[in-house]
Amino acid sequence: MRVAENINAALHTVLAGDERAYLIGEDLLDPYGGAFKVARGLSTRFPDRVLSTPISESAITGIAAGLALAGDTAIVEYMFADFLTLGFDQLVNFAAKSVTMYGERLPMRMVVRCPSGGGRGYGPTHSQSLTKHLIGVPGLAVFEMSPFRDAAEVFAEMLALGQPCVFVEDKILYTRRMLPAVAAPFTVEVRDGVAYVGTGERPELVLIAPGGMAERALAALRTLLIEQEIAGLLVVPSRLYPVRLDLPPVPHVVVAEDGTAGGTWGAEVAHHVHARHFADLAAPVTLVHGADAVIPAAPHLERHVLVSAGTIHDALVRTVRA
Amino acid sequence: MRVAENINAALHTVLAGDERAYLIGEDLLDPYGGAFKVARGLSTRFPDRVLSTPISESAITGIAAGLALAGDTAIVEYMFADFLTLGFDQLVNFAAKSVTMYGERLPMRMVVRCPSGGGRGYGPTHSQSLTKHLIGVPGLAVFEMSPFRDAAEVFAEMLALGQPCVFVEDKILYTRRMLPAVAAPFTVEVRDGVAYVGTGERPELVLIAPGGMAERALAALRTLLIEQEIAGLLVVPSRLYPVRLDLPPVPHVVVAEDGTAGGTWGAEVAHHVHARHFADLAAPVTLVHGADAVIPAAPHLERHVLVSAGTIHDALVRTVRA
Amino acid sequence: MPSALPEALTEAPTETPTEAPDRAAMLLIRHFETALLDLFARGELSGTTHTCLGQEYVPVAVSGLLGPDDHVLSNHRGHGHYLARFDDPEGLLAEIMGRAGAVCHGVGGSQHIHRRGYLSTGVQGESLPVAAGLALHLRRHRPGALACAYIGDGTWGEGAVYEALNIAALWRLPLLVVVEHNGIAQSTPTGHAMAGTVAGRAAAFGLAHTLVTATDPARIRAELAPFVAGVRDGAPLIVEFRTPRLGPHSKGDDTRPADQVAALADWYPAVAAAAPDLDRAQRDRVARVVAEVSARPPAEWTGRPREDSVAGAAAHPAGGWAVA
Amino acid sequence: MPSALPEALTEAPTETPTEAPDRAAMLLIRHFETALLDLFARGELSGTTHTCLGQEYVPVAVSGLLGPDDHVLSNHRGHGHYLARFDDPEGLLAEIMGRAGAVCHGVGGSQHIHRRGYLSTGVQGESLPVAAGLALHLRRHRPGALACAYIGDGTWGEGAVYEALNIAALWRLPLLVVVEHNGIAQSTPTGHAMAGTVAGRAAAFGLAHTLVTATDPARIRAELAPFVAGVRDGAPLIVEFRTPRLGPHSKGDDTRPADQVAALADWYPAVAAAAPDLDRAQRDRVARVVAEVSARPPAEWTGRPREDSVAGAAAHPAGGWAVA
Ligand SMILES: Cc1ncc(C[n+]2csc(CCOP(=O)(O)OP(=O)(O)O)c2C)c(N)n1
Ligand SMILES: Cc1ncc(C[n+]2csc(CCOP(=O)(O)OP(=O)(O)O)c2C)c(N)n1
Ligand SMILES: [Mg+2]
Ligand SMILES: [Mg+2]
Repeated sequence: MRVAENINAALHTVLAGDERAYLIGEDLLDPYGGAFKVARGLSTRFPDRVLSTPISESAITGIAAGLALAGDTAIVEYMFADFLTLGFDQLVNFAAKSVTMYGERLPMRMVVRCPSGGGRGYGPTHSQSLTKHLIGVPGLAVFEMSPFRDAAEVFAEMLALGQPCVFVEDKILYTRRMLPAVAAPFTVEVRDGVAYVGTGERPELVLIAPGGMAERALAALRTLLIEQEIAGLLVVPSRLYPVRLDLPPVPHVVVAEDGTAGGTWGAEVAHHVHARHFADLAAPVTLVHGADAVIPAAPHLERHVLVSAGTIHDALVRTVRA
Repeated sequence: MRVAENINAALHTVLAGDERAYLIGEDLLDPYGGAFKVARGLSTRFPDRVLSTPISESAITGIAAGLALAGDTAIVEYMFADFLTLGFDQLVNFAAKSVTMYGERLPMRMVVRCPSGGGRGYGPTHSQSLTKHLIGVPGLAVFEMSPFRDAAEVFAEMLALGQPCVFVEDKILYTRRMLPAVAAPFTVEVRDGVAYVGTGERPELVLIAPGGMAERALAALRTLLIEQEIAGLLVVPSRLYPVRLDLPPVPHVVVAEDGTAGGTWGAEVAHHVHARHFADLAAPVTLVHGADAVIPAAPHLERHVLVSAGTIHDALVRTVRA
Repeated sequence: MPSALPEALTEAPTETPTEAPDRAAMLLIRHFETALLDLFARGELSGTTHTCLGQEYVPVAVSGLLGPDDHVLSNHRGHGHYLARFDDPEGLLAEIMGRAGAVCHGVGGSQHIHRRGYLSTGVQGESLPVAAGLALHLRRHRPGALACAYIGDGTWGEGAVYEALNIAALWRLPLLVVVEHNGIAQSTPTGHAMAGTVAGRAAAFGLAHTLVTATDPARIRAELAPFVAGVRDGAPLIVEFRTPRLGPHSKGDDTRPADQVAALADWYPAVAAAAPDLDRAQRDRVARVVAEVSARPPAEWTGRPREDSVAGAAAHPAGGWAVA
Repeated sequence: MPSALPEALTEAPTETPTEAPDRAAMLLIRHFETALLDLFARGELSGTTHTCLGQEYVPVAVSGLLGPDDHVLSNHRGHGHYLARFDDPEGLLAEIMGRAGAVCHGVGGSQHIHRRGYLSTGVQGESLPVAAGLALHLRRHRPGALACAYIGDGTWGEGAVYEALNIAALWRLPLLVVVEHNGIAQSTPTGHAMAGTVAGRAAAFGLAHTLVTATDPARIRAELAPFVAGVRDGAPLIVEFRTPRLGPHSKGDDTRPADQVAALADWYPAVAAAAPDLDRAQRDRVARVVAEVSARPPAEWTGRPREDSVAGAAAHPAGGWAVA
């Protein structure tokens, strides 16, 4: 099963299991089924609860908040994560705040799904990973789709939180397999929604990456093991924020993510790690991320600014050898 | 001279010295002169270049970008920083990107001014410090008004950058004196736009804070000196992002800011400090910020979530004694 | 720059309310708002507040058309909206003063109020999409109920308003938009901020629109009743009131010439003259509420962030938070 | 959920362009777009692209009304806008293919193009406020010049459109909005996304509006000339073209029934029949451009981020960046 199908199945599960659940977004109706086809079949099966809307990201987000405040379950599909900027006010200043700004907790079941990331040659306004802008909003949690964890489980977790959540879905990941077979000596263990991919050996370093980066991160760890004989542990949380990580004591921690330089998710993770593991660390947490630049449309230029397995590998080597 | 008057004077200077310069925002016309009166006198003196607009933060920001792309100088006044969320798309996905996304650098003279921060009992949607959301946007720089630096100088610096800048103005600071007299043994030195407030002694710690936090930060340092006999150095940059700081080697660094927990400016500063000064540090950089909560309207509740001099002082003590 | 001139109020309120409960409600709101400005003047209130002096009859008229399942969305100028829906000056004043018994424990304050079937927020334009979402919910779960959103003339500057109206029209949502067109937004005359008309905007989306210049709530309700029945059937409606803002935008920030403000029609003198006992009773009631609420202890925020806050921050007794 | 039915194109293009340069431009655009879809099919193009098959005459007509000081704002479906303004298929194709000589060095790609007097971006609705800013600039520094923004019918979902129109009307900006109403937005028929009409939206702001159903650029220009003169005088105008989208939204994503698409009027067969030499010449020209540009080396991004990048990140030869 591909990741897009897994998310699609999760949406089927949510809408089938909760007759107050809605999916709201642009171009959702069958046979189109959303720009990335993740909504396929839903409008046919739940015609009254799959709402294909005008191109109105702000209104869509506000409508979802209204539904959620009334006790419904509202899932919003943004066509591209880049357009979160258009619904930012509704998300940050209304939906997230509503949970607490009226003095008593108003539970809201609301998830904003957003196809993120580059690598498809879509250019500067259709390729971004904007997770950084969503970190640190009171009342807002951020999750990311991971190939190691059934989306249905993540949806259940998000909806149980009773507060708005953003669910980041990497566009390249859509086409990848769920629960990918991991070649020896690496094995995957999932604990509390966090995937740990390691060799069983005591790791010399920990590499933390969200689901969309996991494949590149694991490739980098594998090369590190083969070429440098250094064992690393890959940690893939599905909840990106609030950050809560359970790490073994290691001298080196690296965080790899898409998204441009500055104010990154990695800086937040680093803060968390430094606060808890400073004594174990031989060096500050290394951050790997995209360039401080727009994401160009031409594939050869796009490659220049995005994070590859090679970028991560070299950062790992530099970190360990420093 | 009060800070609000200093910013007002700076705007007079910009508009008088550059006949292509505009100020755009809501309720700017005299005698009102903007919600915080920072635009006073400008519409009378430059009636064609002070544009009082409908309540349309998104359009205003886009109009400014259009002017800037055409070679004009566009300064936008947001009535409250909280409303940056409404212009976020125009700022992040258009204005900032335009500088580079067309392949060649298009210089833009554009500044977005935003009255920030709590302490006035305005409640959850009129009290925020949203700096964190503006960090790490390629092509966007962030500055903050400081009582130690003439706003005219900062405007000149921002406009010379040729890229969109956000200028954060603390609402409480508006009422404070410019170039405040600092009681002995502290003295102020300004180098490269960064104010250093110290005692001349070799500091045991560095406290980094933006302009709006400077008064509380200095009060905390003074108490630390008097009660604990620990000398600290306060560093107040006026450019918040990109971060570039020139710090003495010290074992302890603390960053204090307004804004809620998570994904803070301080985490970005910490990253910068850890990367450069890890060997000197006895502990990771301590972050002081507002609570992970909305900002309540009632003053006694608001105080519970905002940073006070006492909060900073205790964090300093804890950091040094840990 | 703007070429249009400030739009004057074309019709001034002249009628006196015919029904006693309307008079009572209008007087209650009037004295409540006046009391707030007094409290501010005496330094007993902080923050900001927006009174609806002159406009009291609007929510009094509208509330009479609403049922218990209907949902009201209010804005920054919302005290009248609240008091016309809930006879609860104590809860509202406690909220504004941050005292025990506050509707939202003092967290929301004047501009952010929530109560079953009622919600306000201080960011212009945010409420219409939310109202559309609530209307969608109500249509399914409470057929016949509607969402009623109050907005000002200035709020038509915000794009979210149009996004929501378009969707409300397409989806035939039971949405009632009440426009309190008081000719001004903060300091900006409507003519400087609105091209065209509210009626034209309704027409743009194929929405029904009706203009109300009457000021007697009973008469207004009679006029509006058939339209509102249409809303309950899925025909969104924009009701535009022409109404005077007699007071400042917030406090002490009225830059209109005094004679311009003085020329605005005020329903109050006539009602006070016609019903002096009721006027005194409501004034006294408000005075009692002010005295009683002022004596209460500060509001307690039971939901306030705790030490084990998700972001890992540690609460600090001096206020604020720190993380090592 | 939406109650309205898909809106059919009410008038089909039937006329043949009377002027040779118009025919030449339309054919150039047609063959350019067709070549792009071919390149995609052959796997020689990546990313996304939106062709304007069927709509070519719109920018050809409009560009003839524009002068060198005028500023064009284009959108995601912008190849025709560009080619009608600049006779530069090489520069545009190089941009789309990321080859040397690309107008924007391959950074912007199909949707983000800038050239003196021309700018496009891929986020719906973003361009109208920017156009208003440019119009404001032009009014002062190039009196008589205008800003011309192309938007689709679906883009009327975005609030920013209304914010900008309101301001353009208030400030009397020389803004020409060209609406390419092709009855669909990606997969969504206009009737599912737009309540009311474009004309109604213009009226809402007191803006002039004119509907164009003609398809001969010369005739369209003659119709529009007096209106456009008004724009130059400060009367913003909305010109609404009813025009067919013959191709997919992007590539291979057309879910309309084949017979519905086949029923759309296409100007091309008649023109190709009437001017076979010109048709062949333009087809050949595009083929040469494709061959020539395909043979070019990759575009160089001279402005690309360097090692001393402000954020302190270090470039990495394998791509991406890392900071220790
Ligand atoms: C998005 C946003 N921008 C600006 C403000 C500041 N503000 C508060 S009320 C107001 C004027 C509103 O005018 P109108 O809608 O006519 O309502 P009125 O105050 O006249 O009742 C403004 C600009 C705001 N609250 N929200
Ligand atoms: C803000 C935003 N939301 C969604 C999209 C994705 N998108 C690209 S084109 C398009 C449809 C546009 O329809 P229309 O305005 O009618 O133009 P057309 O494609 O028909 O020319 C959509 C939804 C976008 N580019 N920007
Ligand atoms: Mg008003
Ligand atoms: Mg269209």
